This record gives sequence, C-alpha cells and structure tokens, in this order.
Amino acid sequence: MVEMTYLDAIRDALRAALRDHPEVVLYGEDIGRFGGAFKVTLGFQEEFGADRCFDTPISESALFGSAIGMATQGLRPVVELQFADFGTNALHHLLNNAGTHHYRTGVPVPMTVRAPCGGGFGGGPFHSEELEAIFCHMPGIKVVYPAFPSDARNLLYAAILDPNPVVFLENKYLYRHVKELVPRAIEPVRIGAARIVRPGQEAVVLTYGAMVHEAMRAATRLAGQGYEVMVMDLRSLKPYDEDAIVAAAAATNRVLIVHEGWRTCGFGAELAALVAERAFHLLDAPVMRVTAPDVPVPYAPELESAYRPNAEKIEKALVELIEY
Amino acid sequence: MVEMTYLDAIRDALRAALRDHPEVVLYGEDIGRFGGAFKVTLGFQEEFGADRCFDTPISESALFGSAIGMATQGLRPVVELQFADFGTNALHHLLNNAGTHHYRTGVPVPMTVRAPCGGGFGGGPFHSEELEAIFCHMPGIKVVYPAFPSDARNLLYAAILDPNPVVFLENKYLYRHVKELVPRAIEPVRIGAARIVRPGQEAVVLTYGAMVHEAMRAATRLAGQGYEVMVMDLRSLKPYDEDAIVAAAAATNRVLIVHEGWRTCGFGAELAALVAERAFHLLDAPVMRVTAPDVPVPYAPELESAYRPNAEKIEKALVELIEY
Amino acid sequence: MPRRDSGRLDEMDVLFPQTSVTDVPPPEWARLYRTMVLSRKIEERLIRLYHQAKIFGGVYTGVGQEAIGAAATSASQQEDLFAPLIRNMTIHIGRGETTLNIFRQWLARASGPTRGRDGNVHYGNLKNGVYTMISHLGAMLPVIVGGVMAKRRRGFDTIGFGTIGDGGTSTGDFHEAVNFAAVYDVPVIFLIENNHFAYSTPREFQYKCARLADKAVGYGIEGYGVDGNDAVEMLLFFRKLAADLRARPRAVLVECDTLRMRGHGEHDDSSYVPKELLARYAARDPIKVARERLTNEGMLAAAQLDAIEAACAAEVDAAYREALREPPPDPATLAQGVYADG
Amino acid sequence: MPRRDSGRLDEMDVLFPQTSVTDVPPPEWARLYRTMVLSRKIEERLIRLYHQAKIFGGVYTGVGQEAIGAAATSASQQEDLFAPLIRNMTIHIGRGETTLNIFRQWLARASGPTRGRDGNVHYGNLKNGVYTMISHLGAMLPVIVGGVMAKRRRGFDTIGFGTIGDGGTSTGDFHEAVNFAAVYDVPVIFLIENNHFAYSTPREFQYKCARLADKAVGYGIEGYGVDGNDAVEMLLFFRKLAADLRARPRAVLVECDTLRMRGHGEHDDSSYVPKELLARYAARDPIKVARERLTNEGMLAAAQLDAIEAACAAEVDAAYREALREPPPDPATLAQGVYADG
Ligand SMILES: Cc1ncc(C[n+]2csc(CCOP(=O)(O)OP(=O)(O)O)c2C)c(N)n1
Ligand SMILES: Cc1ncc(C[n+]2csc(CCOP(=O)(O)OP(=O)(O)O)c2C)c(N)n1
Ligand SMILES: [Mg+2]
Ligand SMILES: [Mg+2]
Repeated sequence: MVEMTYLDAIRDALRAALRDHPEVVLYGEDIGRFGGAFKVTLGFQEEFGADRCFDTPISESALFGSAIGMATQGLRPVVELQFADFGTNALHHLLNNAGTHHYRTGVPVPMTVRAPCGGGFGGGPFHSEELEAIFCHMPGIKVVYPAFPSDARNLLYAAILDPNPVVFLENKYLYRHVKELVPRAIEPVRIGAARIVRPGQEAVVLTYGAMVHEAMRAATRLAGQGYEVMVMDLRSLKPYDEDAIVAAAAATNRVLIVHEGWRTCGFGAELAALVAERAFHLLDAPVMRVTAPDVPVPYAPELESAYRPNAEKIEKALVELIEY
Repeated sequence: MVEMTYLDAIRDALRAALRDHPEVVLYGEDIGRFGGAFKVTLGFQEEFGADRCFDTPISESALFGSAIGMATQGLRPVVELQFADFGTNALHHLLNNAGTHHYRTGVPVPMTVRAPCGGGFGGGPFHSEELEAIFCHMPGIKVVYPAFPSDARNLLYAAILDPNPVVFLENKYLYRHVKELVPRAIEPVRIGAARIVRPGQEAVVLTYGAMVHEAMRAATRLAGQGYEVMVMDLRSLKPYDEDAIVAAAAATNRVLIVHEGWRTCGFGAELAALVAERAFHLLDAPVMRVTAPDVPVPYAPELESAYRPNAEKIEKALVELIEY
Repeated sequence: MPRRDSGRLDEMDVLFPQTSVTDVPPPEWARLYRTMVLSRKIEERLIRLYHQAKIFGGVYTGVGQEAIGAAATSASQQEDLFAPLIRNMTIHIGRGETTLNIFRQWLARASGPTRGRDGNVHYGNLKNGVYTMISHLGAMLPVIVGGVMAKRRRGFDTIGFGTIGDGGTSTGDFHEAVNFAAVYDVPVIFLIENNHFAYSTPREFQYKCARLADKAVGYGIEGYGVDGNDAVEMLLFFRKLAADLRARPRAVLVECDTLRMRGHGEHDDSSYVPKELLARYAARDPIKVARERLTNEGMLAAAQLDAIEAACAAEVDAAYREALREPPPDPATLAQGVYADG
Repeated sequence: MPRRDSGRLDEMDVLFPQTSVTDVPPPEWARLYRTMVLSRKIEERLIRLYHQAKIFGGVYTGVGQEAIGAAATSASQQEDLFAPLIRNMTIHIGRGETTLNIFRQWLARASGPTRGRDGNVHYGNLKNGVYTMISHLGAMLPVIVGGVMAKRRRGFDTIGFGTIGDGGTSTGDFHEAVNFAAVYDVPVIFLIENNHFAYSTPREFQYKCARLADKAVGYGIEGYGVDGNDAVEMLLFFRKLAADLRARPRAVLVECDTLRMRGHGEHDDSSYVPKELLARYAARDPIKVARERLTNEGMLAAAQLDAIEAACAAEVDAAYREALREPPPDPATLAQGVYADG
C-alpha cells in the first residue's frame, strides 16, 4: 500500500496508462514541460517524450476536435482542460461529435477529457464551475467524478481504456486535501458503480466529488447525536447506479441529494427524479436537495462559503429530513 | 382578432419591437435580405434598414459576444441562431458572461437569443436538438418556450423588453403547424407564469413546446375513455412556475412530465425534483417522465418517430399513471 | 466592395516545377472524369427525388463544384484522410464510396453508412479515410488535424484534406484548427471552396480580405489560389502539393474559386445570386472544362468520355432502384449503439 | 524556430505623418507617467500582499507591460470603450478607476466594483468605458465590438480598444471578433500584447507566423507592430491611429512587443523564462524608458517625475489601508442581483 493524494492518484493513473498503452497521448495547455496548472503531468514530457505529452495553443475547440480525430484513428487521447469552465468554449464537439460518432458511424471514440472543477479556494466565477449536469445531458458521453484517491486512480485508468468519450471530473479542492492508502496496482473498475462509503439506516445522502467528504463529516456529527446516516458516493454520473440508489432508498426511506453545482437542472434533479419514479413507495419523506444556489460562484470568502454546500448545511438538512 | 401561425406570431412580435423600440436590433446568419432560414424576418431589412436587421458571418461566438456588448451599451439586441444546435459553439458567452454580468457588475444585459429547436421534420442529429436543460442550468439566464402563437408573440416581446438575457426557444415543428386567433395588440406578460391549457383532475401533464399539443391530443383521447387530464403548459422554464405546478399536483395527485429533449438531466428531472420535494405528500403515484431517450436525434422517419414523444406514448403513460 | 480575383499565387510556380497533363496516365484522367460525372448524376437524381418529395428533409449538392473533390481525391493515397462537407460528393466517390451506399444514405436505409441514424450529406467511411461530418461548420477541421496526427504517429505517411466554405472560414474552429496544424506542422491541406455565398450571404459580409488564401500569412503557412473549376489543373497541382507535404510535412491553405450553381439546398431558389455570375460560371462548368481539356490535350477521346457518362447513368439508375428496395431501419434498434460497449 | 523581431510596419509611416513629443503637452505626459507608476506601485503592493497570504486566490499583474494600456488610455476619449485583461492595470488607472476601488476589489470588499462577487483582475467600470473581463480568453473581443457598434449607433464617436495576449490569439473568439469587426468596419483596435509567453507556453507553440500583426492581412485590415515598452512612442502612435479611425472607421490590429516580467501569477516562479530574455527587457523597463525619453526630450523634469512617484506611493498606502478597514460583503446578500429585476 502507498499513501497518495487525490492529485498523486490522478498522476499515477496517467503515468500507468502512458506506460501500459503506447496509444495513449496527453495534451493540453501548459501540460508539457511545465506539468500543467496543477502540476499533474510534471515530469511526463521528460519521461515519455514530447510526442506523448505536449502543450497546445489556447484552443479548446482544437483540443476536443483533434482528440476526436485521434481517437478514431487508433490513439487514446487524454486532453486536459486547464479548468472545466473553459470547456464551455467548445461543447459542440462533445455533444455533437464525440457523443454521436459511434451511434452514427459505428466507430468508437475512446477519448478522455480531464476537467478540473469545483471551488472553495477563491477561484471566482470562472475557475470554480461544476458542469456535470451539462455533460451528463449529452447522449453518448460518460461522466465520472471520483471523491477518493483510490477511485480517482482506478476510474481515470478505466476512463482511458473505455471505448467511449469520458469526461473525467476532478475536484480541485480535493487535489491536496485528501489522502488515502491505496494498493500498488491499479484495479480494473466498472464505470457506473456507486459505493456506500458509510453505512446507516436513518437516511441516505446521495452525493459525489468534494461533497462526499462534507457529507461524511455531517454523518459523523449526526452519529454523535444517535442518527446513523448512509453516505453513497456515486463515483459515476453517467451511467449512474440506479439500482444502488433505489436499494439505498429502500434501506433508509429518506433521501438527501447533495452537490456543489447549481440547483436548477443540476445533476441532483436527475437523482431526485429517479427516486421519485422508482422509489416513490419507499419514501417516508420528500426527496431533498442541498446544492449551490442558482448564483454565479462568488469570489469573496464570505460569499463563497455561504454559496458552497458544506457539512453544516448537510447536517441541518438531514435533521430536517429525519425529523420530517 | 387575427389568425396567426406560430411563425407569424414571432414575426409580429419582432416587428412590433422594432417599431416600438428604436434600441432593438436584430442580427444573425442570413436574416437580412434573405429573411432567415425560416423566413421569420422576411422584409425587415427593407422596412427597418440594414442597421437594424443584418446578416453576420458564421460566427456564433461573435454573435453572442457582440450582443452582450450592445446590450450593455443601450441597445436591445435580438440574435437569431439559425438552429439552436449551433448555440453549443459559444455557450461560454451565455453561461459566463451574459448570465453573470449583472451579478458581477450591476449592469443589466437585455439581450434575447432566438433559438429554433426541436425535431419531427427529418432534421437529423444537428438540426433537431432540444437544449433547454443546458440553458436552464445557467444562473442569470431566463428561458421561455411557447407552445401557442399568442404566447409566442407575447413572450417574445416580453423577452426583448426584459432587462436580463433571455433564451427564446421556438419550436420549428410548430412554426407552420399551429394557428390561433390572437388579439391585434400584443399583451404584456410576466415571464414565469404557467398556464392550464386543459382542465382535468385525474392527473396533470407538465409540459411545454411542441409536446403541449401532443399532450392535448392524448388528453382528448383519454376524455373519450372517461379520464379528464389536466395539461399545463409551462411557457417559462426559467423561472418556472413552482406554485402552479404544486397546485396542479395538489389538484390531481398524479404528475406526468413530458418533453421532447433527452431524459438524463433533462428539464423534466428538475420538474420531478420539485414535485418530489414540494408535493411529496400530495402524490398518489410516482412522478413519471415521458421524454426522448438518451440517443442522438435520429434521421430516418422510422427512428425519429420511435424517438420523439407523441400523443400515443403520452396516453400510454397516463393510463399507467392513472391506474397505478 | 471590390475584390481582387483569386488566381494562382506566384510562389506556386516557384515551389513546384511545371507539370503537364502528359505526366498523368490516361486511366487516371478517366477516373477523375468519372468521379465528377458520377457525382453529378447522383446529385441530379437526388434533386429530382427532392422535388418528388421522396427525400425526408433537405437536399444539398455540390453541383458546379465537382472538380475540387475529384482532383483532391485523385491526388491522394490510400492512407490519406478527408473531411468532406455538404458540397463534396466527389470526395465520397473519389475515395471509393459506392453509389449504392450513397442512395442508401439519402434514402435512410438500414444498410446505409449511418444506418438511417444520420441523414443526407452526413456520412463517410473511415475505411476509405473519409470522416462523417457534423453540421457545425469548422468543427471537422480540428478533427482531421487530430486524425492525421494519429495516423502519422502510427507510422503512416498520411496527409489530410479538410474542406471548408467561404462562410466556414468565419468560424472559430477554422482558426483554431489551422493554427494548431500550423504550429505542429501537421500536413493538412485546408481546402477553401470559395463559392461566393454562404447560404444567402455574399462573401463581402463574410470576410474583408482580398482573397481567403491571404489568411495563410497570419498562420505562417503557405496559401495558394486555384481555379476551382479546372479539375485538370488542380489534379496536377494537388499531386505536386501532396508529394511536397509528404516530403516536408506542414499545413497549407488552398483557396479554390468556384460558384455554387444551385440553391443552398433544393428548397432555396437562390434568387439572390446574380444571373450574370451564374452565367459566367456555367460557361466554365467543371465537367465541360475537363472534357474540353482532356480531349483537346489528347488524353482521352470523346468516345471514351461518352462511355464513362453512359456507365455512370446506368450505375445511378441501378443503385437507386436497389436502395429503394432495401428496408428502412427497425425502430426497435433506436437505442442501439449510443455507446460502443452497450 | 527563428522569428523576425517585431518592428513597426512600413505602412505606418506612410499612413500617418511624423509626430514628435512636442505635439503633446507636458500635463499629458505627466498623466501617462503617473498611470504607469501608480499601476506599478499598486501591483507591487498586491504582490507583497500575495506573499503575505492576505489575498484570497491568485495575483496576476502587468509588471513590465504598463506602457501599453497607459499609452492607449492616454490616446482615448471619454466615450471610448476598453476591454482589458489580466495585465491591464494601466487601463483601469488610465480610465480613471480609483486606487481605493482597486484595493477594494482585490480585498473583496462589499464597496468594490464587483462587491466581492468577482475577484482580482475581474473588474471594470462601464462609467469609465471599461468592461469587466471574464476569464475565457478571447471572449471579451466580440463584446467590445458589439459595445462600439452600439455606442456608435447611439451617436457617439466611439472607438474601442480590446487587448489580447499572444496566447489569446489562438482562440476562436479572437478570430470571430476580428473578422466581424473587419466586415462591419467597426473601429476597434485589437491590441495584441505579445509578451512571449502564455502561462508557461512559449510563443512558438502558440503560432507560427513571423509576427502576429501579420494576421491582419487575412482579415483585410491593417496590422501594425510597435515597441510595447515605449509608452512615449505608443502614445504618439495611438493618437494618430485613433484620430484616423474616427475619420475612417475600421478595425485594426496592433501588435505590441513586450515581455511578462513576473510569473503568470505570483504562484509561478517562471523559471522557464530564459534569464537573458528577462535581462534584455529589464533594461528596457517601460517606466525607465519613459522617464529617460521624457526628461531627455525636455518634456518633464526629473523632479516632476519624482514628485509623481512620491504621490503615487502615498496614494497606494492610503488606499490600501482604507480598503482594509472596509467591511466584506454580507453573506446574506449572496443571491441578490443574479437577475436585474429580482
Ligand atoms: C457553426 C454553424 N453555424 C451555422 C450553420 C448553418 N449553416 C449551414 S450551411 C451555412 C452556410 C455555409 O456557407 P459556406 O461555408 O460558404 O459553405 P457552402 O454552403 O457555400 O458550401 C450555414 C450558415 C452551421 N452549419 N454551422
Ligand atoms: C479559453 C481559455 N482557455 C484557457 C485559459 C487559461 N489561461 C489563463 S491565462 C492563460 C495564458 C494566457 O496567455 P496570453 O494570452 O499570452 O496572455 P498573458 O497571460 O501572457 O498576458 C491561460 C491558458 C483561459 N483563461 N481561457
Ligand atoms: Mg460558400
Ligand atoms: Mg502572453
């Protein structure tokens, strides 16, 4: 076992993919000699050569488009967005081309987009966005969003080997805030499986990304008050683990959904809709959501902490839900 | 009263806005002398001059970006996307700039984006998309989607006069398929109000756009079988009419959500989440959704009719819901 | 706005030695001619089908622009890549797509290249090195850049041809793709088919430079202007250019002067196109120009060209009828293949 | 990759008559100098605050690039518009933003231009004709094009200045905006601040043309190259250019050669920037260059410049202290103002 941060884990998965699979190439803005804005790819250009890890002009459309071109010609490109926010410059490539290519032509598009997202560090409105709901709306795209180093490593490796376009969401706040002991070898995982990261029967929190840790904190506090709350880390958002969610609803009869992104048409709405449709008869209380409000991510720490869901807000909602 | 198609109504609202408000300008690809791909602006360049209705290069980013620039300098630009699908080339402008500008600077951005959307005419994957869920996820943006000529006219006029960026979704299938007698004068309307277009107490269909007409057809058939189903046309998607929806759920205890767009993270998920949260105790059956599947919009008529929700599919779901 | 006529740039003659039609053997000229004629005949049939309401949706053709794709594909090699757009029937034909498959596509048959999932012009065949376009103009250009990078990394001596209209040059994707290819010396020929109009929009509302080939300077690459209605001249040019790019990989821009001879699609009467302009280009119809040159310059006899035309006509009739008899897609397959693994 | 040095284009001298420093009265030179010095001192303070961990998030400065915005704003008129980016403190100062407001912004005070909602470089003031940037590079360029179109339609004799980095020229938005302005003759000066790097990426991985001003040809507009470290020369140039654009509205590209003298942000030690390069530009520090020219050419005495510097230093100290005392935004206001009507 080795101890790794979330960021180490991402780096480790990339390095393993580069080592194991000659068809893997990495590119993006400043990821070459500089190692990327977050230093995830530091040293790769030296280790693997400039044709497998290289810098690009500031051209998100060219990044996505060329990755589609490569992925359909035998490579497995992994492109890094400097921030997920800049992906909005070129969503037409993901929605219309990457996501439809196999359906239209029968030719798969094994590309991975790494999208650092989330706030909590003073990034302001254009460096903190959570865009999973937009990616998840696109047919033909898979979306994963790990919360732990082990999952980050396994899921990124799986994403790279997946025959489909995968958006790999990585939470910037977690980069250096979570550590975990992980086995030396990367484990093959199935994209699409949720995980119960804390058992409990009073209620379940369905969540992912940085909010898994906030939910865990809330659950720990509530345990002190005698409430045992289940926390489910979805890990994969598209496909998401419908059966595990329904089973959790059945086991707890109370569902709280938590995410860091905006409320209206957020991914939590999809989860609530699933529960309302498939677990309706299992519920003892309304499905509740703790999310960011429909507000641009504010910069000032006072505003951002009011904006961002956290353990306190989750705890409050859980109490309300349990006592409904 | 005059009879108008949906397309006539849009044209009428634009003409009225141009007449009444010198600060209104229209631009987009081919909308000048040619009158636009759907001939909505036919004759406007002659009537109002080439500085108020003009063609642009094929540059969706420049379209959106320049509209933000104009709207913050005293004009009310109305830009036409040739097809909503092409808006995905430049979503960063809507999400990041138009939608955040008032919040960040206090300066409003009164711009309108006209986005022809929807399928049913052999447009294939890139000329049939329904992207309301993506637009509705953006803080600071309003989204309207009329189903009838009267609403199209009133809401477009209201959108143009709104101090916020408004995405006006217009359904291409409805352009020439619906007609209505409307009063000569445009009525001021509040963006955000739903409308019950058919009363009923067995269940309510929450819908909008072309699907309102399919839901009406389904409701008419079911009336023949003795079921009276309410049909609610949301008209505005952001903001949407929470109270009317909850009231409808209270009145019928059964909710079916119908839309033409994709299921996962579609706008219907948001509606289901709202109902699951605010109307939980009012329901006698699960909240159900009839939507397009998570599949690129297919071209062949056989596939497209399997893809697109219609009266039959709605009727079937309603029966299931009512008999739950 | 006055606009200098596009013409061949001086550098072209400097870069490449003069070649003559005799450098290319007659069978290749026959293939070039066939590509154009077959495409024209297919599209004429499609136009008829449209007006008979036998096609779901619109019909978009490359009538009058056949020379460009015909010349480019004739100059290409097996492992090269193409990213065609809506006016590029000759790219599909020139890269070996069958007439039958083309009618299957337009008639949305289950057997067609997109199995009815996509329509009309949106098809390709990566086995022939031809990408399937999406509608978003410009978006296929970074795709072909990436495709060429990948194939070259895998050891092929691939070059790419990406087409774009005068209108499409206004898109951000055009810019990002050309710049990206320029920086990494990716051998892609960006083929600008300047047919004077983007839908209804005349080119003075699309760009202000004298010639679109002038954009090359700003990317630090070479830009050439060619007569897009002269397939013979273009074939000679593309052969030299392609050989040169294989020897010294790099991106280049080529602007082909031509005119769209029909509406944007068949729904469009294109009354906004001046009659004199149409007449001028009609007189230089690419099939006519090729026919004249090939016979006058002694490459092929008129009878040989007539035989090609007759064969093409028969092929179109047969293929169309066969496609008509084939079944449409089964609605039960609607959700199949959205993902590669499910 | 060898690259020709940027230099002023020949056409510039043809287009505009020679001017000399004496055409501009001393108070304007003093203002130009103050803009640069005040900006530098504000940014030096911000850098210190960053390293004292008193700033939430990053610090990005325009140290070494002050001449560009100072000259451009000095040449501008009341109704002109600016779209600054992260290196453009001198645009804010030059257009009248107060030092107090700038510290309010950086310290995220409720009283600041974005009321704590946006951070660091993301502020502006439309009352001064200055847009508030979003981070997405290139995206402010179509915005300023639209802004200028609107103001001109409303009867103002507005011209616009939109800045963009060498890296930003690779974005689709840059292309679409310049082309759009070119087609409609919108008088916007696209100011390319070529500071050799985009974050860590040297310019040979960003573009391949000899000079970025060469891109102008492809848009059918004029392109100029200027010494971006010589505020005096640039002020003379921009005055002439601005007057010319008012007389004959049109888009132009101006490439300013300069160097980023610090990291991309203060978190970045920029060890990838060659020392010799830094030394070469340090020797031509824009404040130093202006000081030398203004004193040598008899416009302002050294004592006058010293007095400006002392005043700026005092202003920074006072403003910083005042901003520090002001309250942060009230979390209860979080959701206020997302919409203009609610
Ligand atoms: C990004 C984008 N915006 C708008 C359209 C709609 N559209 C389809 S074809 C066309 C005109 C294309 O003109 P041009 O590039 O000159 O090609 P041509 O049709 O003349 O061959 C337009 C505006 C599109 N396909 N893509
Ligand atoms: C569209 C987009 N992609 C990526 C980024 C991340 N980013 C911020 S600054 C920067 C480098 C900018 O370089 P340049 O344009 O030369 O400006 P400079 O910082 O040198 O002034 C990058 C890549 C961004 N802001 N916008
Ligand atoms: Mg054209
Ligand atoms: Mg730079």
